[in-house]
Amino acid sequence: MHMLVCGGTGCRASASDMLYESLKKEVQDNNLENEVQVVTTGCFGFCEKGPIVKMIPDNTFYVSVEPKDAKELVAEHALKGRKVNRLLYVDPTNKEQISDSKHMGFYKKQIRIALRNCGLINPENIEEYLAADGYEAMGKVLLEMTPEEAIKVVLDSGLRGRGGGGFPTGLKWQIASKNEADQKYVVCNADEGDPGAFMDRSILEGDPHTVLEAMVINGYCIGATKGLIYIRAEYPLAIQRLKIAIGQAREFGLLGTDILGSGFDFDVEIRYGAGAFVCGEETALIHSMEGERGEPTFKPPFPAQSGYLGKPTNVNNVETYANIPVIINKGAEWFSSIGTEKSKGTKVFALAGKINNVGLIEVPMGITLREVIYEIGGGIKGGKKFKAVQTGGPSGGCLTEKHLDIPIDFDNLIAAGSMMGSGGMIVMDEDDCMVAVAKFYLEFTVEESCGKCSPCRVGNKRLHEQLDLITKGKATMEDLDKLKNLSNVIKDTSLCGLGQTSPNPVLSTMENFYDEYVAHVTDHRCPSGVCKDLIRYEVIAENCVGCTACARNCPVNCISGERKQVHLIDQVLCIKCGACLEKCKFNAIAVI
Amino acid sequence: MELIKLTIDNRTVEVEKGTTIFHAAKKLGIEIPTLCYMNLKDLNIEHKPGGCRICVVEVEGRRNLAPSCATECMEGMVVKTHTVRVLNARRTVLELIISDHPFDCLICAKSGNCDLQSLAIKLGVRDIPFQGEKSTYKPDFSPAIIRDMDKCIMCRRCETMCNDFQTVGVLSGINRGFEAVVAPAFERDLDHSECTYCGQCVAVCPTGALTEVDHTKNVIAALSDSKKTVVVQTAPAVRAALGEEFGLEAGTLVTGKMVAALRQLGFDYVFDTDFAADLTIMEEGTELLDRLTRHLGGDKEVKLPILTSCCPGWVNFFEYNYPDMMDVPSTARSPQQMFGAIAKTYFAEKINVKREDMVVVSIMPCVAKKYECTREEFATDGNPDVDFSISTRELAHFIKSANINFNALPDEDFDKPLGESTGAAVIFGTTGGVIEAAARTAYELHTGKTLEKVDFEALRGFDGIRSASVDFDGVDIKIGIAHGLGNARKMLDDVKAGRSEFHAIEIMACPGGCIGGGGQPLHHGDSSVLRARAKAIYSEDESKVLRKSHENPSIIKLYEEYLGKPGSEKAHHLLHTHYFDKKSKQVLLD
Amino acid sequence: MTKIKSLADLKKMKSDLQSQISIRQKSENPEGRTLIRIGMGTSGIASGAKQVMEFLMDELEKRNVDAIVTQVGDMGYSYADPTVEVTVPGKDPLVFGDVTIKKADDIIEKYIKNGELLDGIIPVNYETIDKK
Amino acid sequence: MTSVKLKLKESDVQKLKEVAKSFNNEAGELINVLHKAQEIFGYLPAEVQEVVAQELNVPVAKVYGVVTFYSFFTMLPRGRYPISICTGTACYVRGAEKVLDEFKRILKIPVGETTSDGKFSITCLRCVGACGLAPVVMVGDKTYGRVTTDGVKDILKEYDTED
Repeated sequence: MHMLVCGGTGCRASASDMLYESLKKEVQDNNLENEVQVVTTGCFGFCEKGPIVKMIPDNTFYVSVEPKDAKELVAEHALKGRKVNRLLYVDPTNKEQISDSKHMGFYKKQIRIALRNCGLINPENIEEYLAADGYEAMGKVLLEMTPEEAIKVVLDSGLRGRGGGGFPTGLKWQIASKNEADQKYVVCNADEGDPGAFMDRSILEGDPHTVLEAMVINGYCIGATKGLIYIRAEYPLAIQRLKIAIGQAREFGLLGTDILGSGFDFDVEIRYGAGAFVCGEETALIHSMEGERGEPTFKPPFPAQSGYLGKPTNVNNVETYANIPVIINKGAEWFSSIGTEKSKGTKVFALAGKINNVGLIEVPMGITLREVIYEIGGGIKGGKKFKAVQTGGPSGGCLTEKHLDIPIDFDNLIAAGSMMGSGGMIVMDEDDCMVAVAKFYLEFTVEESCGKCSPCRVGNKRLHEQLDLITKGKATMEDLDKLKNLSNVIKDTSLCGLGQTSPNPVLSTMENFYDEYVAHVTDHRCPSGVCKDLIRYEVIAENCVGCTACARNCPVNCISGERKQVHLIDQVLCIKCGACLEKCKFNAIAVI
Repeated sequence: MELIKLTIDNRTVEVEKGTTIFHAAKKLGIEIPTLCYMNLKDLNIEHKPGGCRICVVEVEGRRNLAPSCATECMEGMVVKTHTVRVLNARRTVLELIISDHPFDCLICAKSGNCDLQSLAIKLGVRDIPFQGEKSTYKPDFSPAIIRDMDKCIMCRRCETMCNDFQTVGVLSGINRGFEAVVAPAFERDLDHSECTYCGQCVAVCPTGALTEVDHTKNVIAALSDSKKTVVVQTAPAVRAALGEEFGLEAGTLVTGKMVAALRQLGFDYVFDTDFAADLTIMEEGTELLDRLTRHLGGDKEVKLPILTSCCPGWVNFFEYNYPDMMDVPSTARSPQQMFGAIAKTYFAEKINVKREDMVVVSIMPCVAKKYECTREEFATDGNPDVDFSISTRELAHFIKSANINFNALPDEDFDKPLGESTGAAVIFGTTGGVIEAAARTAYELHTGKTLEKVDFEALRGFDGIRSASVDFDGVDIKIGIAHGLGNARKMLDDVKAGRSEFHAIEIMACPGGCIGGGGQPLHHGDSSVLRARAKAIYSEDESKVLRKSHENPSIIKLYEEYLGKPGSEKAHHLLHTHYFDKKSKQVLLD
Repeated sequence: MTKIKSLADLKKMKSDLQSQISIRQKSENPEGRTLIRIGMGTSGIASGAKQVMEFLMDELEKRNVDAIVTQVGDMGYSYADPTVEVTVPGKDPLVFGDVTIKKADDIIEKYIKNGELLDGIIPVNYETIDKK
Repeated sequence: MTSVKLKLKESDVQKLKEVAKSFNNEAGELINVLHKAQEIFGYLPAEVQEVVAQELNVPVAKVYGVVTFYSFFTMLPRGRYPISICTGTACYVRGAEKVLDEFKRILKIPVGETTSDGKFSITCLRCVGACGLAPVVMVGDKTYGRVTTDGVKDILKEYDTED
């Protein structure tokens, strides 16, 4: 029996490493070392209920497991074969306990290609990766295929870049392969900066070798012998596992000189990002790797012509790479049979926000939002009403009720006014104000703009200021028109992808929720009750029992009232923190 | 060369492959506006960050507008430069830039000469639809340059000049997003940085963010003080550029009008820095010959090459970057300082004016000169040899403010004796001139023969680094020339590494030498004006009867009456200097 | 340290290592595989269920039989322990009682491989353990 | 500039010089060296940047330009217990802003600063990838999930006795 303990960042944050130690100890104490193997794996994706422990082979899926549960798990499940019911996942819709992952809605519709090894193998053990067909694709390419043949497989598979742009990967490789140079570079973009997307990190944490393997293949295809992984310094666990993986791969001769006797040399180095979203843009990323400010430069020249240190460079994102070995092993035809006409394969999404099953999911292109939200995601949290899904992060837009049934792929999302982006998918409910959401994204863009070009540097600042005025009820209808024109000009004139997409959250919320904008402007009202300047908290006299909970929790002591008497909020002092509303058990506080 | 055909605004144009839309349009006479693009062709500097986004145009088939300065032409491309979409975008972007810019044009030093202002006029901007936060920074007043970064539009031209061309590396883009600006390390003031005050940042700044310290007020105060005798000296490069400020074509010599204007402004004596340039040749040439003779005689201790020391930006650069080589440059002071020293001693005695009652003003193509005259070693009991240095631009303003119709002025001559000069002195104003002047004198002094052909064509030109051999009657003297501090650095690194075979090297901090100085009329990115100025300088040289410094009668007289001979103790005291290790000083200052 | 020097090396290494995780991969796709469950209640363990399970796991691996072995709690047939439940794809589950090593061997060779019925099948009216 | 020049520990400077050397004193390694420097000194004061500039032979203005570009680099010493509030989107929609406000209110410092006793500092970071636990707060290496405004006091209390 194998006990797989999730060792992803999310679960680790809830002490899964301690849980692992406790389980190991229990297994030892019960002399079960020969029967039961406790293994740390990468992320299972079901981050909502971490830490996760999965029992193999029966697929029992335990959620929210604490270190203190280890004893019971070993005594009951391992020793006696009895499931520990209280740790089983409960379906939020019908409140039934679900015994194994095969029956969980969260996993039913998923197809795991990029995440195939996450939650399956121990990422710190190359042997487990090798056992899971690891480096077989690399061997096949290096020894049995020409670069052209390998590129053709990638081209035919229809794989498109998963980092946001959606550029055909095979084509990118082909261009880079055709540029002659004494030295070329292969770069893995692991500078995932989209707030709310963490698939790249999960892959690196759960299956680092797959990225290395794909980079070797990429290097062979374009004629590069050096690979660089540009990774966020904020991802310590991913860095650590990557370092272990590189060390093991070198030790096994899978990186280095004359790999598998093919005569091909390739090695990989790690470069650290330092917290700049714009470095996800490939020219900015390259400047950053060269020790410069991560400011993008105009393309052309493209990195494939002149990239790192002026040499032809191919940049791909982590998730893109994670698909490569499978495509080589199973063939272009197999891969292209999944997905829609122009978007092949699967896409990993980070499902988050007001949804029951927060987590990382991998679904075939062409799945509908409805399936993702209601079947995989288990519906909206707390039974609230669905309002919108934000995809593509700060570059994307909002999808609404009317978009629920369109098949998700690169082109459909753009047509719907959003974009795939790196795969963040934030679900919002009736309590979210769309103007405030747009403002949130603009705040992000303003902070992350590099400042090189005027429309992005000044324009986004002005957009944010305008949105701020709207949320304060200080804007006019004329301002809304200006907002739209400014948004369009920023898109039209900015230097790089950041500025070219940063107004999307504004444009798409204006398109889909214009009423909300108008309500803020003309009625000075925030329909969702979010914008502090436009709301006030009041006590509903008939519901107030005078329990004093609100008054005791008010941080500025602006609520007065005797015990068992109706309380009163002093609107002048109130800072609208909402503490009273949270504390009131009698529905006696209302947002007006 | 492969040719490409494209259509711009419905007109067909054929250009070389690699040409940008911006230049292709120019070929058709379509001037696409820009704020950040800068092409100093003669200096091989093309700055195209594609940052301002003013020059965007519509290219058929492209999703976004394309920056014409950075987009290369392609066969069959269809470009539109003034569609509604383009005009709306251009105006909106300009409005955005202005929305983060002070509205104090009336009192801005760059008013009337500001690219941003011109563009706002051109596009007829009347209101700014987006009011919001404006960037504010602490103004930085150094002895020579004022940084008012509230007016910075992030064109980054200064950064390119300071880093790529000058390799001084004082300015860098800092912060990001709305807070991004160009600044010295830790946003310290320039006088706490390794700034050489070469002023090339000022020369290329499109707005009032970088300007020179204005001393005109002090000069007016001195002129109106009846107790003061005010003496003015004008640098050679000024006369070749001043006319541009009055609408004259670049390269128009205005020496006589300038002298007349200075007299009208009330200067008591209008002298010429050229006089001091001849004096410099006497001192520096003697030093060169001395070192050379010793070297040829087998003296292993003697330091060669000798480096010229007339350029204060270069001296600063040297003091910060090569403190271990301080015995290499000539000890001769710059012409400005030699002039000041002689004016306040020899000449003051002659006209019987006390040192403290004399004010020496210099008109310089330079902003570093402002700093140079404040150096402590160039003062006696706290009284500086040169009191104020004003730039060509400041002089032009001064003349305009005095209601002088410059172009209608008659030509007048400099006063004597400190106004007399030779052709050798005039060419100090352009790259290669100092060393050519030195060669003319050194040749005759060394060989004892008369130099038949005074024009050393091999030393002239605009290449950043040049070298030539001069035949001193059988002895090959190897001469190196660099202008621009980046080129100087290359040359100095060779000297330091022992790879240099030069006997003498001339270095000027600014592109083209003083004619391209930081205090000259703004070239607005048109580097051809530098060539025109150089040509004017050489033509003045040619028109002179005397073209060798040692033939200047006033100089001969000065030595006879006062200094003795070149390199004498008195000459050393008044005309030579020493250098400081500013690298270590910098650390102490922090 | 084991340097992998050729594709053949790599393939051999993989086949050597595959068993490490095959159980996990197989569990991803349970429908196509034979499921074997061993009653490991107290009485099961007392009567040698553990040895039977180890034997089954080792031998299935060696004989290249695609099957998943799991332990379950008491099956409720303590009179016949050790008990082993075998579900061959497409067939109803069968429970074998009093399984010895020898019998386990027969289960693999005769029942799983060749579909022959064996003695000692506990007659049931029948429910799998989960449904109880 | 009247600020007193910071005296760096000689052994730390030596360590930094060795780091630079291990990167062949190459200018292109600036960011890697800065990461190491921040590990050694905890932050990147001007004096440290000057050493880095000298060792890699790049202008100190450029070093400063790079340091101020990347949010990971800090020129201010962080608190003994650096508090990082995730303001990724998932945390935002689950109330990270209110949590942040509560930290600011209680500690009386804005984001990016350190309390006068040097104990706590507040920074924001974008998505630690623990979206299931949103909103997430980190204090040093310790992660707190599903933090409410009420929980803020309790988190801070944990560090009461540790002085």
